[in-house]
Amino acid sequence: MKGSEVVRMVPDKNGQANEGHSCVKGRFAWGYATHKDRILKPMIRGKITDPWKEVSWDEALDYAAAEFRRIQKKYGRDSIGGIVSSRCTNEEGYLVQKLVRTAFGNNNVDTCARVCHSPTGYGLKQTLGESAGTQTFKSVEHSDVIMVIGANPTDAHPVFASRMKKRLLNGAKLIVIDPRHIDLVRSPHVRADFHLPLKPGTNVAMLSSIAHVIVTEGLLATDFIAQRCEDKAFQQWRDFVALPENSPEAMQEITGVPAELVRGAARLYATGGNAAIYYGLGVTEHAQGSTAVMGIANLAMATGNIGREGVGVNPLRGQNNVQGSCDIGSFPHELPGYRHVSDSTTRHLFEQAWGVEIQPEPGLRIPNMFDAALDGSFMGMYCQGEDIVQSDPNTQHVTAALSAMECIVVQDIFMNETAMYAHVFLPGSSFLEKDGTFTNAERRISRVRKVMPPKAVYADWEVTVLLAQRMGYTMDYAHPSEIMDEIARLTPTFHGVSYEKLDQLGSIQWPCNDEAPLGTPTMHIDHFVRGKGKFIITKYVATDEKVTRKFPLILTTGRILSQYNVGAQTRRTENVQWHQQDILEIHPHDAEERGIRDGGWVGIHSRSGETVLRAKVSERMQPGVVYTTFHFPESGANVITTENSDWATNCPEYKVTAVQVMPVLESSDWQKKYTRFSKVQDDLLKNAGEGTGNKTPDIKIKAVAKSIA
Amino acid sequence: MSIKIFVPGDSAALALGADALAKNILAEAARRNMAVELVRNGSRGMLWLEPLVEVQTARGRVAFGPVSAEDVGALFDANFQNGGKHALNLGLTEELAYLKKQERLTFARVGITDPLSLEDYLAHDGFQGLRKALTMQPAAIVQQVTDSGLRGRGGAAFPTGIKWKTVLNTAAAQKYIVCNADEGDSGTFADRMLMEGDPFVLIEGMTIAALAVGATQGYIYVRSEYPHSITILNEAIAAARKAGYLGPNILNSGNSFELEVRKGAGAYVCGEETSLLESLEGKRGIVRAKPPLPAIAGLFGKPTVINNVISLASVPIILDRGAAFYKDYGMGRSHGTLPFQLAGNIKQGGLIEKAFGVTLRELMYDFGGGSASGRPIKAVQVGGPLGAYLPESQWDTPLDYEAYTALWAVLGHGGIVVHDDSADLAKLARYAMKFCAIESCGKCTPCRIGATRGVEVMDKIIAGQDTEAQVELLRDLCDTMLNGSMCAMGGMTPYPVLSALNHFPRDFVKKIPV
Amino acid sequence: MLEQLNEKDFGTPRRIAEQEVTLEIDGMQVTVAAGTSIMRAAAESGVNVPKLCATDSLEPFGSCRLCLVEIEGRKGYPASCTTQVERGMKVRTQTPKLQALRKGVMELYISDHPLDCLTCAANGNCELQDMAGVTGLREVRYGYEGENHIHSQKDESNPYFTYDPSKCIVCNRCVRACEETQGTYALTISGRGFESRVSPGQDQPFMDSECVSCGACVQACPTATLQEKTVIELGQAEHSVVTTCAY
Amino acid sequence: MNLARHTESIASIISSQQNRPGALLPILHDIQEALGFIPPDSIQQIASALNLSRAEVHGVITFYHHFRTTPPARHTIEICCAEACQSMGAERLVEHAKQRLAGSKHGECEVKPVYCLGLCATSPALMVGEELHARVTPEKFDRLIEQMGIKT
Repeated sequence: MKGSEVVRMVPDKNGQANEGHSCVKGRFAWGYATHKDRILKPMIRGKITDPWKEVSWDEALDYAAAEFRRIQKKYGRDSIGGIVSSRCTNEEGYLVQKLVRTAFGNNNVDTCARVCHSPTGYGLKQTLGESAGTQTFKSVEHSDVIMVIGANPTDAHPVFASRMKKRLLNGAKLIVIDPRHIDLVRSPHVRADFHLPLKPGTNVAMLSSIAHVIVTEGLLATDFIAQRCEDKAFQQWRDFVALPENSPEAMQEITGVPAELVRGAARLYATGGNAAIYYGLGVTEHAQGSTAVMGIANLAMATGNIGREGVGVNPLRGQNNVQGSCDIGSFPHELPGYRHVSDSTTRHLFEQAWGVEIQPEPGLRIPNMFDAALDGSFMGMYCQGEDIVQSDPNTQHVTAALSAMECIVVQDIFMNETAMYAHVFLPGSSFLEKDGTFTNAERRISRVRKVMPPKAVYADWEVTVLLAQRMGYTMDYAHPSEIMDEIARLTPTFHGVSYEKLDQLGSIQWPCNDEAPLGTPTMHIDHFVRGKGKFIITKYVATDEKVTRKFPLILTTGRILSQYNVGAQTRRTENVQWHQQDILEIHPHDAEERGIRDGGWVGIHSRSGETVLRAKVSERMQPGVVYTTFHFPESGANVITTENSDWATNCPEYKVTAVQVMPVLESSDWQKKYTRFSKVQDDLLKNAGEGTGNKTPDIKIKAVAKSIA
Repeated sequence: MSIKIFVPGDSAALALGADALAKNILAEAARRNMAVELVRNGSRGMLWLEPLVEVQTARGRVAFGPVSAEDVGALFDANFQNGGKHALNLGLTEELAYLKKQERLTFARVGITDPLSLEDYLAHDGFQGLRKALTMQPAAIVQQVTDSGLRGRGGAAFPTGIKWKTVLNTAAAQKYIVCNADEGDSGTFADRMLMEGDPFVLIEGMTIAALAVGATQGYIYVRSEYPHSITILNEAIAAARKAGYLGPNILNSGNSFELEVRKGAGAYVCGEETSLLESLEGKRGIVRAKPPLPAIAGLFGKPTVINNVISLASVPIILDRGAAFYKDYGMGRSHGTLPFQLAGNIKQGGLIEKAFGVTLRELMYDFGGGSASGRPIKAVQVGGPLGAYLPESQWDTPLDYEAYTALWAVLGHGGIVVHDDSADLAKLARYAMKFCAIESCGKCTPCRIGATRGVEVMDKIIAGQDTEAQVELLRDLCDTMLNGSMCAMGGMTPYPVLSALNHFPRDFVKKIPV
Repeated sequence: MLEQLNEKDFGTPRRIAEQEVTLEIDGMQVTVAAGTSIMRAAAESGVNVPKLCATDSLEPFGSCRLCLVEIEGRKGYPASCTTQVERGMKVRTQTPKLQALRKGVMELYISDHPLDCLTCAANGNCELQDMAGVTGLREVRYGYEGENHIHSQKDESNPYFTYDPSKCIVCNRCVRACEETQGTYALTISGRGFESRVSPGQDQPFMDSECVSCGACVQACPTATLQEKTVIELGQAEHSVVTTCAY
Repeated sequence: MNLARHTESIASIISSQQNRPGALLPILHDIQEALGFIPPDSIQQIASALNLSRAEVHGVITFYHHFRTTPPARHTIEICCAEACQSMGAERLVEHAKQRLAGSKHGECEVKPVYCLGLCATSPALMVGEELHARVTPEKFDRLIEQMGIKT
């Protein structure tokens, strides 16, 4: 730092999660925090066709509170809700869900974890008893076999990918289960011992056939199972899995992967020593997302790969605080610590602490909010640090729903896609401007420390407090540490957590309480959180999203290293030099068949919609499968994703969309409409200044990003 | 009854027209419809006589040399095939003093046998050592080599037995035998002559090493500047494998040993053992830090015996005739023989295998016959480009590892380069630095930057610019290189430089008009 | 050296082993885990042996030859980074001979290095600068007209950092960081001897190589060769805060 | 030799060698023997076959003086410049060769130093391709040039 200006950002050698390593985003792409696009003044407008009007914080908050109360009076208590961001801090997420359950008086709060790892929460809770990964990142150093399924770590989790590569370089074996030929399959000094290029949407079939091999070839860790797992559930599971229909041979034409490859991988996983499974959104973002997660837990329990270093079931989370936002109760059906709202003892605990009555029924999930908005029963929303228009599937459906609502309050650091449909815009604060904590995929709570004063006067948690007051519910905290103290008081797995201890230890992995005063690096050591591990039958059910004559290809989506999630931050840094636009990757055979040139424009149609991207002919793909990323709004990647979703958690099925791809000469209708619409919104933003005629005041900050550009 | 004529196939002979000569002999014999059996033997090592043609007669083999293609007609006219009189007739080869006064143990067969004939090799005690080794325990083989007093003939002079013992005692699923045939030293060609003259003895030596330490794979790393050695080695390996002396089941003893030739690519530093291993692994020839020693973690991180061609080629005779026989030669702690290579400005240059103890003067005058130019010999560089220059006062020191170390000189690989009084030792000292700058692997600072600065300092000295300060700077630089470098490249470049400076100071002060 | 900003660098990675080894360094009894380097053992007991190519996030390399020490009963001057501790060793890290050798090495380094400390982006945070101070270098008798890399062309292709070969001391820390820390192998040393230089891809600009711009090499670089553009623009930082990445 | 044919012959060389331990140098040698040099744009092909990075292969090629990445002259004469040959006038031979070939067409014949061909008792020596020549006097050098058909 130099005063309150960032000079450079380097990874901390003592960082227990990264141990002195970073990737291009964290190391360099922090310029967005002082980018000129930052909106620094609250704004309001009556209708989304009116120009924005800059107002004072008081006026904006009063307007928002008044609108919410008006809507509740008109449409009922459940007509408004809130969305928690997985990029904001634990403390901020906690306050938003508290605001909804107290000031709003209902449980209509959800988080974007819905669209990424909600199946993990559900699946691991059912089988192991806790909705979180079982290991530390460091434990990969003790793995002898590493299985990566539905994840592309070198692009989406680069820092952990480097730690994994270090282990692979000195001897660990690698199994990659992914439709694409991702870097881990083969890149300098790294070569997967088994690559199972399955068809998208057939994870459960693959996992069942692996389990089949383990069961029928006598590779079960029988004494581990006898000691640690529920016997009846195991018997049922074992008999189900042993059925010939689950054999690799039977599953071959479903997954498209030769049986002996599957058998080889299964034997390696079962007998190769410490075996760890790492999985990502390629497992969860399916119609059978939760089933696949349970299938993974089954494999770990069946081979005893749980409860020590080097093993485990490890979800690779989509964003920096997805784990945290789930932990602090941002789901409509759960209070902090994964305790169901219907559990009256927990509910009374919170009612007593917060002094309000909490509804016993789960509130609306995000997809339900859209449906309710369209049938006129959900009219108001408070959306903090989230861009559901770009990140949620079936964009037209989302925008239609938002257009039907009467008061959307968006709190973010930039004017994002959702804000184009908003009536109140409250300037947000970046991680450099506030104190708080993030929790990563290994349940590690780490401190976020303020290095510069908030650019727009308030940190995000302060805005939520002020909004609550305006709605008649007082929350008074002098510092986020007090919010964490409240979480700790009310949540058993967080009892021992405090800022003071975090400063002492550097970071803590929950559960952290009297039994585990210093946190829990590895979980389920002697017993499972639910006592005995529970095997659950994972019957393969093909997704409804079928390839047809009209839509013969399958589209799957993912990430690229230089861009992050919806790209709000990274698109405003020099990272665009690596990745300027979302590209559609297609197999040479499929491209040739359709006369598609490398670099040419192609139209992608699905039953939900159509968009146009540049094509890249790539050997990484398998015939019949195309791939793209969703970092740029104008690509409209989510225009074509469908409303299919996981049966248990509504996590959207991003990974499987039947599409047709054809060379085109001009952008899609949606894109034309989108360009016009965003142009209009930009103009409405431009003359938002109260008579001052110019845009948000251009504060002379030595914007570092600017000096580079 | 056909006549057996020997025309060497050794590179030195080829470089002097041996192929054309052989063609002419066959053509002439056919014209005179004489049945002739032509053998392309190795070189006898008397290089001023190459191409040296020999003819098998009742009295023994008669030598003619140096023979050019044009002499063939006259030779046949002089009935040379029966040892007839001719200006080039040198009499019986075995009687030539140059050969007779040598103790040829390692080079016993070189020049005598057809390098690629297995029968010829077997007829001259070939593979006896291996057969004996097959009856012995690995530790016993190592003990024989240790007792023989054999030391590294590449230049380091490290006791071979101890190196093998370390590899034997280091457990590993895979071990390697690596032969260092990089032979980058100027003035040395013993490895080349042996590989081209008696490749089977090297193969036998490496196989015995494999038995001794439990290795199953061997590599011979030959410099790219020796194309003929590579060709001959590959043919010999194929022949040995076909006959069961190599491969999965050596002489159905259940032991397996595979051997492969690998080509260098123009890097003197790859003569250093760890740089050689990096090169074999397909990497830049960067010197590794030691420890770990290659004997414990060598090629691909596995225990590796890495020895010079001559060290390995001397093992068969040790196993065949016993350690005591070999140890009996030599003096002090330098046991056995060393194939000295007399080169440079010398009248009778060549390969002289002698027991340790012979002196430089004996080699240069009794064998070499003084300088080729006829001018007095001024300085002799012993042990390659990293060896010291010896003035006349040191020519009577016996050639023995410890004796030479005492002189701040080295025997190295046995290369002896003679310079007459026209040589300018300041320019040769500059060349030593230049050679180091060209061949430095660039890893460590004293050598990477030091060599280049050394050339610049020598240029100033030669140009007479404040010579005194520059000489003092040169000494400091040599001290930094000597003590700071990671390997002998930078570590020994000061030997030629300081020896030139100390023994021939006059060359460093005279002013030369620039 | 902005000590409080950069934590102490022990030179070689921490080793974990059951047995411990006790040795004597400069008269002090030191006990460390087996497999630890002499350099780290010394650093852990407060003795900072000069170093340039060693850093504790990377395996020891042993190329700069500044960290030579004397060990009783062992000839020559072994590098303390690549030599592991042994029971009963007696090590001297400072002797007149070692001082002379280190100064000799430093004199060579500075004979091929720009003399622009005061205007250099790494001013105040450069290990070469520190080592020149520690070794007591007072003159470079080779002069500066010899062969050098001082006019090498800068590579500013990466938006976030600059590669300036004129300041490179070929310590290989960047190449090793790209291999050991990141695992991309985008860098190598091309050429050999005096013109050895760091080469992304096939002697190309960083942006045309496989570099994923993780910045590990920039952080490992002891001089201003690989330097963040923000530091070039704004100068050295004056305080630091530990926070958590928001990606 | 156009690029397409290069790629084919390189592919066959690679497939015949790539499973040998430490296969990079053997592959580079074979490619240089087949094409006279190692085409820079074949480095990616070699790297991915051996699961190395382009940088690593480039680092190896630039380390060894034998390898070259540009097409060679029609003829290359390597004259030994080490001490033994120096003592018998190698420097004069190099000067003579340079003068003699000054008139030749560019790219016709390149003279390069080499450090030791192992012909140190029959100096000065040189090598043309794999053909060795010893005790090379200026006249012998001139005859060699004529035999090689080099017009000067």
